[in-house]
Amino acid sequence: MSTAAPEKQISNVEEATVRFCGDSGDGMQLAGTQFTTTSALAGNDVATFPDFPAEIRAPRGTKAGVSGFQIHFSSNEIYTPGDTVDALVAMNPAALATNVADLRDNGILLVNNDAFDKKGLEQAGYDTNPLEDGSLDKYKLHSVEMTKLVRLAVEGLGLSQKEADRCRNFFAMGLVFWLYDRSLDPTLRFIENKFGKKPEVAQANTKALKAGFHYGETVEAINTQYHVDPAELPAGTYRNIMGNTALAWGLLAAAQLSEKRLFLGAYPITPASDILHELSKHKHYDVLTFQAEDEIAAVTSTIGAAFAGAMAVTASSGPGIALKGEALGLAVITELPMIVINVQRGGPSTGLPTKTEQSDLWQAMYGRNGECPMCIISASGPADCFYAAQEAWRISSKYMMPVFLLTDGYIANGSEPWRIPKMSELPKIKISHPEAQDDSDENFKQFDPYTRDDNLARPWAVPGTPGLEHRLGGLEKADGTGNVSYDPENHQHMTDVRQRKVDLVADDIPEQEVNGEKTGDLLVLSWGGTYGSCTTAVRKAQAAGKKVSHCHLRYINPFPKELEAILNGFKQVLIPELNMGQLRSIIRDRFLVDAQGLNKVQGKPFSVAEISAKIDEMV
Amino acid sequence: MSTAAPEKQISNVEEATVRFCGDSGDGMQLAGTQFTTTSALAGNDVATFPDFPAEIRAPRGTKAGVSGFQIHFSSNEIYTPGDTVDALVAMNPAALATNVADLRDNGILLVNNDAFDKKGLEQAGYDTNPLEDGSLDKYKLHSVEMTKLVRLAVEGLGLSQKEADRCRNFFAMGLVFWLYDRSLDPTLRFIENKFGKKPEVAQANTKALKAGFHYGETVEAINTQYHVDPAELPAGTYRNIMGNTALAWGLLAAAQLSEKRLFLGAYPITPASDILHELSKHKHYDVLTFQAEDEIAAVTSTIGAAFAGAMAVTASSGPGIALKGEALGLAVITELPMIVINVQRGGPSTGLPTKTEQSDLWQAMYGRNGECPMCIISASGPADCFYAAQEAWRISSKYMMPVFLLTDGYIANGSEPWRIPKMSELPKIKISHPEAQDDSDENFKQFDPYTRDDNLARPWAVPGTPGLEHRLGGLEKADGTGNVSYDPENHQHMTDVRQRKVDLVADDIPEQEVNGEKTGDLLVLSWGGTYGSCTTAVRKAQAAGKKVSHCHLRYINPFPKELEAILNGFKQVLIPELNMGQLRSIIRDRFLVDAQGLNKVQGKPFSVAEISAKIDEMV
Amino acid sequence: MSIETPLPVLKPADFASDQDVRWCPGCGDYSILAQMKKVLPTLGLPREKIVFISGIGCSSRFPYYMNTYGMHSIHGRAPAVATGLKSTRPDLQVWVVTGDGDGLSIGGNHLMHCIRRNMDLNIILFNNRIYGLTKGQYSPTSPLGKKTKSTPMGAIDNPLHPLSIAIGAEATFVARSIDTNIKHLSEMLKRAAEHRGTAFLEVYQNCNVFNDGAWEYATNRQTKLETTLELQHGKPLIFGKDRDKGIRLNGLDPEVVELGKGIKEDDLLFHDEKSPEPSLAYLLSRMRYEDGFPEPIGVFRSVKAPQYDEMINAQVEEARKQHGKGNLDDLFNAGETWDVK
Amino acid sequence: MSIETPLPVLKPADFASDQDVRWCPGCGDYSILAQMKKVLPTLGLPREKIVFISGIGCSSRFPYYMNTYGMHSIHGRAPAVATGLKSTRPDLQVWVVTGDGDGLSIGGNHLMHCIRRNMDLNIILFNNRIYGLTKGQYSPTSPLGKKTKSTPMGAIDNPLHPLSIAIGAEATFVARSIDTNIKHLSEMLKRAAEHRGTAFLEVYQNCNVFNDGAWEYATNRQTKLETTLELQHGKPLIFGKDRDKGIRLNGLDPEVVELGKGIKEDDLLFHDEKSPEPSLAYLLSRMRYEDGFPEPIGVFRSVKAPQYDEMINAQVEEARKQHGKGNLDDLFNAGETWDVK
Ligand SMILES: Cc1ncc(C[n+]2csc(CCOP(=O)(O)OP(=O)(O)O)c2C)c(N)n1
Ligand SMILES: Cc1ncc(C[n+]2csc(CCOP(=O)(O)OP(=O)(O)O)c2C)c(N)n1
Ligand code: SF4
Ligand code: SF4
Ligand SMILES: [Mg+2]
Ligand SMILES: [Mg+2]
Repeated sequence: MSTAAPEKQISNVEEATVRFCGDSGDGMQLAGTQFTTTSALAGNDVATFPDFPAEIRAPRGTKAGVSGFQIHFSSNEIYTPGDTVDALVAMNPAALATNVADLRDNGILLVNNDAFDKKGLEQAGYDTNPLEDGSLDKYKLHSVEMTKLVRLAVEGLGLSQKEADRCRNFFAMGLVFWLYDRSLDPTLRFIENKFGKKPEVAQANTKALKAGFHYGETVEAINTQYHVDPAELPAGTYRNIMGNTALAWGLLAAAQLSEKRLFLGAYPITPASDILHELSKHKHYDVLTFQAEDEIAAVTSTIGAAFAGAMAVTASSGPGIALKGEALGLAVITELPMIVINVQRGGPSTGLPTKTEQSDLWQAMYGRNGECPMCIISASGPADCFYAAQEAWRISSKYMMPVFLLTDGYIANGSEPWRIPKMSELPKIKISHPEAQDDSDENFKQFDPYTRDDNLARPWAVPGTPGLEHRLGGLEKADGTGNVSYDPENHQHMTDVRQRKVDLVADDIPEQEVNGEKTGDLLVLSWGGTYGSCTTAVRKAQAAGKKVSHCHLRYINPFPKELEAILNGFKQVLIPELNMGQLRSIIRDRFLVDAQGLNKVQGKPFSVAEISAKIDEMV
Repeated sequence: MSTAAPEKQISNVEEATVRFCGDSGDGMQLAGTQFTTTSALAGNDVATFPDFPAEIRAPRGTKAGVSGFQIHFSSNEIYTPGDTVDALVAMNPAALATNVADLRDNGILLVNNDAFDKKGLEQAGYDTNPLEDGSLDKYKLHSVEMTKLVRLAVEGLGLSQKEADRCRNFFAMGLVFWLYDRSLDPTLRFIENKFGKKPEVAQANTKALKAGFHYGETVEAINTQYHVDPAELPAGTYRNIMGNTALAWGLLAAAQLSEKRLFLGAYPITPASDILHELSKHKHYDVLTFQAEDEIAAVTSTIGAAFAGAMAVTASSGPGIALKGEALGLAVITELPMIVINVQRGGPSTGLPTKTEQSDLWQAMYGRNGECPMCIISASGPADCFYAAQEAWRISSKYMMPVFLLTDGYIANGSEPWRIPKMSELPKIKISHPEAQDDSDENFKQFDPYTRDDNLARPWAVPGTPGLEHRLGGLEKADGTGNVSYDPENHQHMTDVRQRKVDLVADDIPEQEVNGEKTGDLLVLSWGGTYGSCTTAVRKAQAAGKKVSHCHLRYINPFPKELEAILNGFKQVLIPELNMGQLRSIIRDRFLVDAQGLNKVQGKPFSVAEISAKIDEMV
Repeated sequence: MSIETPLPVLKPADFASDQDVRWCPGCGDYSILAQMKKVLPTLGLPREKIVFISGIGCSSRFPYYMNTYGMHSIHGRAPAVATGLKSTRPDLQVWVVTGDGDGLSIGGNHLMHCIRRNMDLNIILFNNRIYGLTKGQYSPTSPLGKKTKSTPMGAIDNPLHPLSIAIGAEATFVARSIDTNIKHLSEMLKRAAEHRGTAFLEVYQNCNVFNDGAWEYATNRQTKLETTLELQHGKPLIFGKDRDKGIRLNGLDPEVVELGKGIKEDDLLFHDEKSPEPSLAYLLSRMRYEDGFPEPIGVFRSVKAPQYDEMINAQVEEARKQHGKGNLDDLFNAGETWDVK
Repeated sequence: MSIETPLPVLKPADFASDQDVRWCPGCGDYSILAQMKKVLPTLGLPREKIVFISGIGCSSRFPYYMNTYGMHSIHGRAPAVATGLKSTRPDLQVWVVTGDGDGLSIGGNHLMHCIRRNMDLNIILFNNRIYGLTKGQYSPTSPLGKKTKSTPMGAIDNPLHPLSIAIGAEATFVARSIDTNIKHLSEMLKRAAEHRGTAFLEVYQNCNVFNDGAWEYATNRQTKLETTLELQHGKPLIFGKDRDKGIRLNGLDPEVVELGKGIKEDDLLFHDEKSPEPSLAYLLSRMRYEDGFPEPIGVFRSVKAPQYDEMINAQVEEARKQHGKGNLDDLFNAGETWDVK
């Protein structure tokens, strides 16, 4: 291209946050993903936050139909998708209206002004056109005729106008790529792979992408490019990974590391369904995925598969987990190993199904009839899901008991760079089954399914094994023989044993880390998906000289042994949670510590600023 | 009768505890019930504890098939069925083997020695005959040839031997009636009512009953009768009542007091089924009982009936309640009034279905997805169920929210005297529904189902009312309009409102009573069916001069406002529960009080002695 | 204030709520909604007497769009919610809107029990052979081999056929229609509304986003007259563009025959929606496109039988006849009592 | 230690566990247990290859009494537990024992889905038309008007007919037998065991405590030959003490006719358990004593169809053919990656 491009500056910045938003038909998720991959390939640390409407396709142009994707990328380690946005792309008025509040003052605002017609403005609730009424003066507004420019760019390819308009997201990408000095190559490769079979579509997207890029080069109004250097990350090969994918892969890895078939019994539910989708693609790893008729069949088939000797997993979200409560009691009393995944979403009831929340902790801890303790672990971010899955299986198979694994919508759909491990480096998960015996042998001994090893685990005798025939069930069992028992002392004993099995895990997990000093004025205690914002906020506070430390829990039941001492080392304890204080109540009960809560249920993760503000208020 | 009866003494005692036990085919529940009625009619205060096997009919003569019924009767107020037994009737060796340990030293032991044959002894696991080997020397053993005596007594009535043997329980009753100086009249009336249509059976039972009585008069070995004077109870008309019956009647009363149809959606489950059975007998009180296909249909049909404007109730036990968790979320978010009854039994899973336990408190409190608070109240004994049911409906309908009502197997099947209230004395439950409007009227205003009154209750607009058409649902609702809302602030607001509605109840309940001084060394804090044993144990401790008080909670969520101050008035707090510390954990969390637990899960209520021992250990 | 409601003259628009309809543009659900709004005013019922209960799914958003009473309940449970409602208030007209996942997967049991109880409900099953709301997993009506998000190698579950299941539970009213066949659809909605007892109506509905064209064979102008057959009570089973084909029984097996060539209308199977035995309806429900049959649309079966909602209330009346309205004081004082002074 | 198991010669007693059987004396369950113990040794399978899965109910205590693998699971869920087990271990023979409440009330949906998937399970439904374990409430198979603890004025739910439901879900094997007809019962158990895919066997079982005599008409020596009809493949439907009555089709409706008097065997309906269309089986399942028909016992339907348990494993094999056993390192490294040094 040889248009005489005006000279432009490049400004080096440490980090930046970009958000694409538009109608859900506008391809914003794709734009976001491409920008993420490109930034990751450029060596930045990245964190993302996709946000889409509950409806499949809300009416075009409405606020309810707005879809967004935010990318935070940096030359340093980062832990969150960013609180405020440096550059916002808004494809229509509704997107502008619902997103502009997050753009920082003086931030870059790129809008498709072709969409700001009467109808569009009305649907967004604007009385006057914000592009013209001065209300956006505090931003660097670039109002671009994207629709027109794209139509021009693809002219001659024989596309209908509707098809042409579908390329607009590539124009927007191109422009943002230019703005942040990014290479087009990954996206060109992507277009090639994805649309190779429809050359006219591939060409159109390519043209739109480049048109956007050249628009940036050319137009004088935009005179600065920004550059974010590669981050210094631990050496290795990286990829970008979403939480649900990492979780599914972690399960695949755990199955292979324990030499087990993997059985997933699941019923679709947002935001857990992708675990089912992902695993169903990998059957050649000896994976069986069973889409059950409901969540009860999902969990009970999982119990059946566990009895059969498989690595058995069930995955759902809040309402589905509620339905599994009764059956989890059976899993607990039969002492069979299995993983129960809850990708939490906004409740109660159907609640806010596409939004994130951490409000199912109580349900995991207490939501079954009788004394029915379960081990609970949680993942702290997308990539961590890979390891959390393996840890869940290690514990479950070692102690012969079901284990809850909690993630949430934010983790599940968010993505971050993941240093790809080698399978050979991952610790094996050793599982043994009692051996067959010959009942005609004079040493034959009736098999007792409730004898116990040092971990109080009972033997995992698998149907099909000669001489180990036995019956399990939901009535109280006599320890040892496993026969039905109404004996009062035995019931007390078995109740105690089931609790002790969970408690024993505390001796078998890594020492609880504290980020910062072991004593101080304030401990921020967190779990699950709030890891990133808490980490960042605490680092800021530490940088400001405050005696604040951070302790992030992977293990919630049992708690790490060190936790009590850690809590006692601080004058105050703050527990930020995306619920109304669920971990807090458990901590208060267990340790009689007057922990304070920072709580919010608004379908959104914490911003760093929210946590920082609370820290500043407290110390 | 003119046999020369030897002279016998009558000894006045303050109270006594009798247990009938035998094979489940031996009619021990009937014997117990008759003895209870007779003692109640004699003016004693009584408390009972039936205990029967999980099997419908376990093999005859086995320990698994033993059925028992214990009656505690007294000339003072009593609160428990008694720790140890003064007189034990054992109809066979298995019954003796499983029950004799509860007989106090020097207690009276009446056995049917005809049942102590080789097979019977073997089934009970006796190597030698305990009636002969001296092992029962510490009791006053009366070994009676009951089978033979009964056969003789009914001779000539044309009964088969099997039929004759079925009268043995009446013989045993007769003997015990004599022993405790009781009138035969109520039982004779009972026989007349029950067997009137089969005169030979009526006659045979009458003969057996009298034979037993005369045996006592005649036989020299038994030389003392015991007499328990009437108790001084508040004036009124009394009857004996079982917990489940009282609960059902309380629901009937509440429906009438609020002028509502009563709808029960239920699925049979031990020990809750009797509520369904009882209510289904009283359809003429405008009662609809729906035996649903499962617990989920039971609770969701209840939600439908609540929407329809009925007094809607669902009742189940632990595993069934587990299945209702998801739907209860819908009840919470739609803010519809209904009562959810859990007659708790031993868990986890199927657990010990016929045994009592208090281990579903956590499930009631926390067992749903999302932030999903529910008001929880509990009944303290059989008769109290009557009032607890009305209180649950008062709260539920006033605040427009579902209310949990917890009882347990011990309360449900136990019985006690109940001072029968007059319906006209019971407080009315005022319910109002918004009025119809005419949509052609110029003042017509679109009905907003989530506007709120002073109690934060939304209007209960009932389908069929013109002009109030509206839609409810499980997605988050905008306050006011009730439209689906994904708005972050609204979700937070509604979450807070749902919690506040529960909290408001604390302003609307009687002041929490303390039994004893308001300060002291130890507070015993209890809830539900442990009321009786805690009351008795604390009174004993107080009588012994200890600074111990007792606080029994009816309201668990919210707690009474006074509770914090009460807890703070004592140096120590003890919470006895038939679980591993469920109320305790809530108390610790809420008040940061280092409450201690006395916990047991053995399918049995606490004995007074167990609680006394713990009190003595602590102060 | 109790308002007299003279039967109002209502228009379809009166049944539209103030909520934006949020289905994907082009979704078959729109058509069903439109027909429902057209049919309701013809039933002579005021709006307040009508209630829509649904579960969860795209289809289950339906109640929000109707200016009647309604509840968007939880996944699969609409028939049970409706059961409690209708039992308590038999004067209301209660509709259940459900999807193939909602009604046949998680909710299959409630549906079956509701049908066997013959609860007076109008159940409309929007069958798009896919999970729409959760973005495209296969459903119990998806065909064998169907590739979806959760079955990348193809579904291996033999599909359920909603009408066969309903007839297995001895439904008293069973019908089928198609979203695009609006005249037929509105007729079926009306027939369903008029039936007393459970009316079960399956509607072939296109999900143009996740399962576009699932019913193409039955909706395509070119083929639909060959691939569907409109049932008419008392009439022989004839179909085809030229109405030259029919269904004849060979023993118990239906077969497609061409009229003329020695075969007369009288040789064909005659439809009898009122047959006391459901065997004919069952047999019709088994006629499937993939087996070379035209798929029947219309009313398969419509018979009268006792309704649960009536009987549960009749028992109250009966009990009152026997015992009067009852007096709780009497109940409490019945049996053995004693006085303490 | 891996033990070679030469096919052992097993006796019924080898299948008895060491647990006391705790049903009420006289319960029909004993007979079914006894026949099961007789049949299993004839199947040529070692004990360890056999698993019994049950729900909750008197009948569901069954696994405790069998010296095989087993699980007494939770109410209604046995088919789902068995599905996970059988999918993972298709080499095992899996039996499901359930009751009319367990299998048709709370568990109806799992049963239906299990049947439509044609999971290779042998499902034995002990139908005593009552809830035994919970002491006598009516069940989904209790007749209308039945007075029980929960229906003192009589049941108002139209009963479900297990076989009609199973056929509605297009079951590949459907049979019925009676607890007291031990020869027939053991034959049916054997047929069920031999069937590949879901074998659904309903057994009329007497609960002598809470519903004594529910099947009296079908078990009474005096009447049973008139009230039941033993189905035999390829044979006409004949019954009666003197085998002088038969079933003839009148259109699609069965009717009872007397042989002789101008009616020959050839005029009767002939049984065809292998008919690809389930309509005959459905029609037979509708023949009910209360409607004046003898109730068929025997195999209603037995056809071959693909099984879910086989197909789910076949997809693993197929995927392996396409992709090999797979290498997770490759999976993790596929797509866009970058190196940090
Ligand atoms: C208990 C529970 N499980 C799962 C879901 C997720 N879910 C919502 S709708 C749906 C299926 C929708 O399919 P269908 O009923 O066919 O309706 P459609 O969207 O196709 O109209 C599922 C699985 C849920 N909301 N609740
Ligand atoms: C979730 C749950 N709900 C209810 C029960 C109580 N329950 C146990 S068995 C049973 C019904 C038994 O009837 P059926 O299946 O016919 O077996 P039967 O005892 O007659 O053999 C019920 C309602 C339970 N155990 N679990
Ligand atoms: S996803 Fe399918 S069914 Fe759902 S609204 Fe869109 S087109 Fe309709
Ligand atoms: S209650 Fe009935 S079904 Fe249960 S064991 Fe006794 S006789 Fe058998
Ligand atoms: Mg669908
Ligand atoms: Mg039964």
